[in-house]
Amino acid sequence: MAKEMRKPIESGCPDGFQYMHPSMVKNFGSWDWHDHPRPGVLRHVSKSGDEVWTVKAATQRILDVFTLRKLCDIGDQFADGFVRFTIRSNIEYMVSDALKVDPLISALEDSGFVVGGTANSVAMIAHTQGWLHCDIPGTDASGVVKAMMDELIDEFKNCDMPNRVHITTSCCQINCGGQGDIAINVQHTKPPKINHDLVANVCERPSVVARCPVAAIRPAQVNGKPTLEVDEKKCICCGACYPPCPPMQINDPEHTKLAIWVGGNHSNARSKPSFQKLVASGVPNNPPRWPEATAIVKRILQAYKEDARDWERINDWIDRIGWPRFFEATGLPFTKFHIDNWRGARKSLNASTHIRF
Amino acid sequence: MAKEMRKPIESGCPDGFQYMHPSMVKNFGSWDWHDHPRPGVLRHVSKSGDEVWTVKAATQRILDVFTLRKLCDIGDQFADGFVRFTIRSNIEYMVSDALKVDPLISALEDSGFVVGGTANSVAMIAHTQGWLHCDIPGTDASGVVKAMMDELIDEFKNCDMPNRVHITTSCCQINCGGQGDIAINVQHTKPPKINHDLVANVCERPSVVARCPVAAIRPAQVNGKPTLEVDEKKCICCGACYPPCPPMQINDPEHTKLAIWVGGNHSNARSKPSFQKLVASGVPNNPPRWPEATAIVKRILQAYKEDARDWERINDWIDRIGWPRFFEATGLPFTKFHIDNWRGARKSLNASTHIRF
Amino acid sequence: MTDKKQHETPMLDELENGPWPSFISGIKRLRDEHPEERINGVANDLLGQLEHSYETRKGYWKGGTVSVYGYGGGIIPRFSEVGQQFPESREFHTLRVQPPAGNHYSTDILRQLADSWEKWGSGLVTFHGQTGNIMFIGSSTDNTQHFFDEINDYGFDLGGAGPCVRTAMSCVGAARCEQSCANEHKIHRTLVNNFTDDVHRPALPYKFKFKVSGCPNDCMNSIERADMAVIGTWRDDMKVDQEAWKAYVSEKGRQHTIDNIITRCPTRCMSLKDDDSLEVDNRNCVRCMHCLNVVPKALSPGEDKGVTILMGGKRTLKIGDLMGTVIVPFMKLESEEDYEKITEIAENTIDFWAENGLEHERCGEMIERIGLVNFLEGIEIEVDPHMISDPRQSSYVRMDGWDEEAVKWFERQAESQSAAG
Amino acid sequence: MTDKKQHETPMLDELENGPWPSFISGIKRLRDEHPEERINGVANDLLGQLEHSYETRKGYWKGGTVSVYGYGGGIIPRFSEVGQQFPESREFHTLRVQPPAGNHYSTDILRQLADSWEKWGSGLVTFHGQTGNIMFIGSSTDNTQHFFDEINDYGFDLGGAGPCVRTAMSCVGAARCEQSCANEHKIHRTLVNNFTDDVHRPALPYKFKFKVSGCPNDCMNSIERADMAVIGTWRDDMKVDQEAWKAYVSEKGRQHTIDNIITRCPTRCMSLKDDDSLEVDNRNCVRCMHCLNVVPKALSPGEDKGVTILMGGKRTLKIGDLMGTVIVPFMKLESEEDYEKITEIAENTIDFWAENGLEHERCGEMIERIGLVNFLEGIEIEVDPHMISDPRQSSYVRMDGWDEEAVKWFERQAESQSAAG
Ligand code: SRM
Ligand code: SRM
Ligand code: SRM
Ligand code: SRM
Ligand code: SF4
Ligand code: SF4
Ligand code: SF4
Ligand code: SF4
Ligand code: SF4
Ligand code: SF4
Ligand code: SF4
Ligand code: SF4
Repeated sequence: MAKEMRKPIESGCPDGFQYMHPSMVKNFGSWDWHDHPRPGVLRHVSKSGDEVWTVKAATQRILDVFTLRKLCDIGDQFADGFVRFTIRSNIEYMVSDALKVDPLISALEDSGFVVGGTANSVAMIAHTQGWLHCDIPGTDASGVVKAMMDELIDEFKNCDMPNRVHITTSCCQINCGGQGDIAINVQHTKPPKINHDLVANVCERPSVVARCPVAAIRPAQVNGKPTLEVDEKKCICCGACYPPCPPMQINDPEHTKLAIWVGGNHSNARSKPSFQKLVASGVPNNPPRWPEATAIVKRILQAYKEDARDWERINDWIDRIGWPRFFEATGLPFTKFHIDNWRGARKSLNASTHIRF
Repeated sequence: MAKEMRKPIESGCPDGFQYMHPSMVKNFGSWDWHDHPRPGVLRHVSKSGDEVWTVKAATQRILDVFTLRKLCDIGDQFADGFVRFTIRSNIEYMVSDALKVDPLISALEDSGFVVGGTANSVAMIAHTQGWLHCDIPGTDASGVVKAMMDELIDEFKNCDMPNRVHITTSCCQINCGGQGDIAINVQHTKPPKINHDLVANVCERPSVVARCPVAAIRPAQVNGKPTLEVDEKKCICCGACYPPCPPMQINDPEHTKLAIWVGGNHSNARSKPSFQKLVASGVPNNPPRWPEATAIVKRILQAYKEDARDWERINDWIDRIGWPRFFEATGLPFTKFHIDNWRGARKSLNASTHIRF
Repeated sequence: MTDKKQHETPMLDELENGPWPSFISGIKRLRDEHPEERINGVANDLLGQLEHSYETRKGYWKGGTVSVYGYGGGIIPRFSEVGQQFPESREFHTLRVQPPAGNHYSTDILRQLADSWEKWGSGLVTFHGQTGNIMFIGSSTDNTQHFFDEINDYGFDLGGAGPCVRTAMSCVGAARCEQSCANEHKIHRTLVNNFTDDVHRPALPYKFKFKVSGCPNDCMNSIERADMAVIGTWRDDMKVDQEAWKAYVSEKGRQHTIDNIITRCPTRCMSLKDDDSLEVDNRNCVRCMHCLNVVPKALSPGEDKGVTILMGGKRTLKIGDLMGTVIVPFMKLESEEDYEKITEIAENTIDFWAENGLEHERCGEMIERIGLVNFLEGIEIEVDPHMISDPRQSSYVRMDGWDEEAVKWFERQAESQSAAG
Repeated sequence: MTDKKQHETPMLDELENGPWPSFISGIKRLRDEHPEERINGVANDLLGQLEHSYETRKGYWKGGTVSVYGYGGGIIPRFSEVGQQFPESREFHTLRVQPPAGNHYSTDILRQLADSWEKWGSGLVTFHGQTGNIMFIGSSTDNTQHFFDEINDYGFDLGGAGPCVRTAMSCVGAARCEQSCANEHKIHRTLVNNFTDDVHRPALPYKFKFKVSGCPNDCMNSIERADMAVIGTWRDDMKVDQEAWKAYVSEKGRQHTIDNIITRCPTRCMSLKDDDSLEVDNRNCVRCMHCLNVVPKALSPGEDKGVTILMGGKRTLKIGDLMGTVIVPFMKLESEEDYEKITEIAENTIDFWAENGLEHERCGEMIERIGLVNFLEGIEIEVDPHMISDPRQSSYVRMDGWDEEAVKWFERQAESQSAAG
């Protein structure tokens, strides 16, 4: 470019201490214990005797500047002008004075925010971009989450679950949303439809071929033009070819479905971290409110709430009661698709007589 | 053949009831409980009130007819003329009269048999054919077992272990001896040496090629004759090519070694059945008494005995204390070879912070 | 003893030291003390060859083809590669003979077998090999037929060798064990004797083994060593004799009871109550046997007994060890129809595998290759959540038949409910 | 609000119902209430396109190339495929901006960011995306540079997008959590800021993520979602305040304590003594955090703190989900040398992977392909039994270097002993 450009300052990740609540700076590394005075509120006590009361509130994640400023106003009024955001995009206000907690909560609730999401509640659902921004989404994660949280708001506001429940959603099979106690994920059910006219211009064919996890794509010629073709018998409909090659359209208004997975757990608490497992598929991708997905999530939550013991995460609970009982308790069908056939699948088979009747 | 031959009677597996001790016939299916009056002896009590005392004795497994008749004599004298053999080739005498137990034991011991092997003892080592009979052995399992049991006889005669210990040996990597709490197995360390002159006559080449687990064998020509060759970089020295093609000599006086594995457990007790894991390799295959192998087995037994809790099998014990401690307690070296790289190896890695320091 | 020259056996002699019974001493007895010269000679040359193996650390036997009239398998032929040096044991075949189910013997029948074997063989015998056969070790080619004819006449038959159904195994079980939930004896004989043709005439992709254990302790190692494992279990509540239980607690102490039993339960489904009584959450008991093993006087299997069937176990060769996995979570084995049903399951399995297994491929390796679901379809058994430890973990699967499969499940549920109701 | 025609949004309107905060209402506020016409227009067309997606169940964005001067990444470019219908949001790029470690903000800085964003962007922002960036969603190509220049001047920098080192994440940790065993803040910034060049100029095989959790609760999901996970832990005995513990027991009861804590310990290494005190077999504690989580007043991490490093976590794409696995069981992070050491480990890892990773291959996928041992050799870390759950289960391996490897182990043991002594 002709005009002289500004060189970036490669400062990287900013120091957080400059924006940290003074009591947290002061007691950095000296916290002693915490408890849960009420849902949405944590009390941390430092070895110095200092206390910090944290109030956690959920927002719509995708904030407009009005909402952001509203959150700032509340922070200025009650919380010394400092906030932080959690990994689940909740906002946290820290106050040193217990008396400020209730007014702060009222202010938040009056402004439409939802206080909760601590301890053994259903946490805010982690989610991704969807139709609002991504180039490959099969659904709109923000919409699914909004519709679902409308129905799970009580579970967010209260701490009635045996242990915390971490729900995640993702808007394509890439799964930027990660995995969780319950995950609502896109599952394509038909191979991509190829727009052969575009492939040659848009896609680097060898790297698309290389991207397929099951080697189902091969170079081909259609109408004399180089393109790609898919062995539909092999294709597992994962959608991995679509980002590097948009003419391999995988999203389909009807055949792109949702699937529900349970038992993912990243913490090392009790057992080692575990992967989530498929429990329901073929769930309609039904905007604007996706009622079928929500209904299944609610059935799972209810069975868990009724049957699990304190501190059992969903995976711990199922470990104890076994999968046959899980399907019984939730009324979900067990099909041949539940039997894994991906790498290492044998380890998922029951090589024992350990059976609950 | 010219002479008329006798047609076999295809009777298959004989009915065992005809040879069964009368008290076992009478109480078939009605046993109530058992206990362990002393090492080598079991008492089973029937719902009818009947009792059967079982005395278990070890032999050399490969019996000469003299020994077999001696065992029969003892059976006639003390045990109503009935015996049975266990899966570990021990002989069992059943008596209904408690008073016969001690004299029976004396008679057995006086004849050189060893009474024991019940409950939480080190059981008789399961073993295989070796140089005495098999066509592919790398060692002599019977010899290894004799030498080792000479040193473990007290552990067999007493019940001092936290739980039973099942040891197995095998004389080639095919492992007819199965797996166990401790397994002493052949481990080849060099690829087969091929006698190219013989291959064409002796081996069906395509089926030898197909037998190799890592596709390291390919057809070749040497001196104009069809033969086979091995990609030594790929070869995992398993010996699988040797039975169908003896000119692919895998056994080597120096490079055929022993390896020691632990933690195999077939029972469903407590945890699901588990596979054994490698702990020591490169152990000299050192006839006639294989002292190096015995020394390692004894170290393992001692660590187990000292540290395990009642009812913990070796796998349960290691599950509790962790592998780092196992290597510490036994003084065995941990090497890169302990890290699996066969199918599904990833599941053997520690994907957690669960670490004992 | 003949005056033929005895081979020096300095290394083997070392195996006569020590307190454990010595197989070398046994072979020497045959060499030195047996009245029959043939046997002395065989034993002498056998020791000679074995000593040679010990010195050179190599084996010297090779295979070949030997069988009895009408059969294709059941014998492991052995010809010496150093037969010139050790001529009298140059042919040294092993006959694999099926033992009575449960390995019960009268001393009479043992003597009868010894007599026959002495007549035709080396005088060396093993009760039993790892697959469960009586192994009569060391016969010349000619004598195998004679020996077989003789013992076959009084009720013994060969087992398997080669690509065929093999000799089966069953535990002592109901004959002497309170844990037994099945008639191991009958299961064993029903299954293997349904396949005598497949035992004797090897024509399958590879070997196929049945093993039967009366309870989940699995004393027959069946899950790891059998292509088809049949294991006794129960479906209702375990039986608790509270008095016997309390007696145990008061004898051993509460702490001991908690540490050895309560906390060892894999599903943590036992509670020791304050009055020392035991409460079991039977729906979550996985029949692991631990508590029953520790306190057999107080705890026993329930009344509603049956078996679990697992398939595909085997050791290392080709793809690494495989445990068998659950194919039939529970079936009753009481009526003759029940036994017909289990036979049919075995037949369907062997048929499907015979058609679809590759050469030298075990049933478990085939399942691994084609996937459990295809195998189940092949043997006409429906999927069931008891077959898995965990459902699918990978989203890499095409699931457009989901709805149809879901319907099948609901229909089966409705059927079994209406059957139960 | 301008008088330009508003798109009908009947489906999106449904997402304004219900008590949960609605992102649709937020976008509508920008359309209807924002003083700036540009923003009204963008919001209107964005809603229009989104409604179109809801109706047709398809997305309408495509990628492209947009970056700021001097950088190659950090922006997710979006061009509309239906830009003719919705022209004002046809360019709708997201800037990924690195937040302060720990996600701490003063309201001042948030307002400052809002002001800048309002000037150049759509007014929509997310704290934060799943990788941890502040996502400024919706900028035209021209405005990205302006916005970046402005916020870069007051201390904010872009994060990663493309095949590069990505924005890192660390938990609140030492700032407010008693479980913290590390200075997450410092680890986070030390690591990621060592690689600013690799963040801004994508030239690696694929993405590389750091995540830092202060303790094994792993609130940052680092084991599954980071190529390099750094997790605080401790090596000595946990701290037990017996008085606080007994207070808990007497408040909650012994049965409750046993059921919720004692029997939940994965290695069963806790005993509740008869006097209600607690005994911990610390050598067998695996630092699972469970008991510390339940009774934070009584139980705390020990004094000898440090971190465990795991590598290779990621989600599904290509070979299925991978958890990271232990590469460094324990290291201290106190002195500057310690921090240099961890930086070096990260550098070695990224260098080795940059050289040996295939295109689009994550570090964990490479480890899976080449085997852990080769990876360890590549980054010059010795094998250690803490890295595995279980040793080798398959005998299919060539082990002729055994003795040499054994010697290495004994030498290392001797070294560490003499170092300790
Ligand atoms: C604020 C936050 C970290 C941050 O820097 O953002 C955080 C903070 C705390 N976590 Fe966490 N966790 C946070 C996300 C997580 C996550 C990740 C996630 O949500 O995606 C995990 C792992 C997810 C998983 O396991 O799959 C996580 C696993 C835990 C656990 C382990 C729970 C278990 O039993 O498995 C604890 C321990 C506990 O519950 O006592 C825990 C405990 C805590 C404590 C109680 C720690 C403390 O002593 O202060 C903190 C308060 C939690 C609360 O709100 O009740 N935190 N915690 C995150 C809040 C997210 C939110 O707004 O909902
Ligand atoms: C924005 C975000 C979702 C969100 O709404 O929060 C996101 C969005 C995208 N991710 Fe992601 N990923 C986001 C966090 C993640 C995470 C979670 C994490 O980092 O902890 C993962 C799983 C963890 C992991 O790294 O495996 C994730 C795994 C992927 C993958 C699969 C990578 C893999 O190796 O399996 C892709 C595909 C690719 O890179 O080729 C991907 C690709 C994408 C792309 C760039 C799609 C594309 O190729 O065009 C998406 C851009 C969306 C957009 O229009 O802005 N994204 N992505 C997250 C980043 C926000 C941020 O920077 O803070
Ligand atoms: C006789 C025999 C069955 C047979 O028909 O041959 C048998 C018989 C009994 N077994 Fe067994 N087991 C026999 C081999 C096995 C095997 C297989 C093996 O040895 O290769 C196993 C599985 C091996 C494994 O786990 O790897 C086996 C796993 C058990 C267990 C589970 C132990 C555990 O805690 O893991 C029990 C339960 C117990 O110990 O109370 C058991 C218990 C018993 C009891 C106590 C059952 C009873 O109530 O009568 C029997 C007496 C055992 C004793 O001698 O102390 N038996 N038992 C086998 C004796 C072999 C020997 O001579 O040493
Ligand atoms: C004799 C015996 C060992 C012993 O001394 O007890 C034995 C001996 C032989 N086994 Fe075995 N196996 C014996 C039980 C086993 C077992 C244990 C079992 O059955 O429970 C196994 C592991 C379980 C399994 O089936 O996987 C076993 C797995 C093998 C294998 C590997 C099969 C596989 O699929 O992995 C071979 C190799 C082959 O068949 O190609 C094999 C092959 C052989 C051959 C036939 C070697 C050969 O190809 O020439 C051996 C003949 C030795 C001989 O000269 O008599 N033998 N073999 C056992 C049979 C005695 C009997 O009939 O009672
Ligand atoms: S999950 Fe898929 S569609 Fe959703 S943001 Fe990630 S890459 Fe885009
Ligand atoms: S959808 Fe997945 S499996 Fe199918 S062709 Fe594309 S990359 Fe391959
Ligand atoms: S383990 Fe090998 S050498 Fe030993 S009997 Fe079996 S096949 Fe023969
Ligand atoms: S020894 Fe095993 S790996 Fe090596 S060539 Fe033979 S069959 Fe293949
Ligand atoms: S398997 Fe069960 S029934 Fe059979 S002997 Fe063993 S403990 Fe008894
Ligand atoms: S049998 Fe096993 S699972 Fe069942 S109660 Fe006893 S210990 Fe628990
Ligand atoms: S990871 Fe540990 S230190 Fe960090 S916030 Fe969570 S509980 Fe606290
Ligand atoms: S931290 Fe976990 S492993 Fe350690 S004592 Fe507590 S519960 Fe047991």
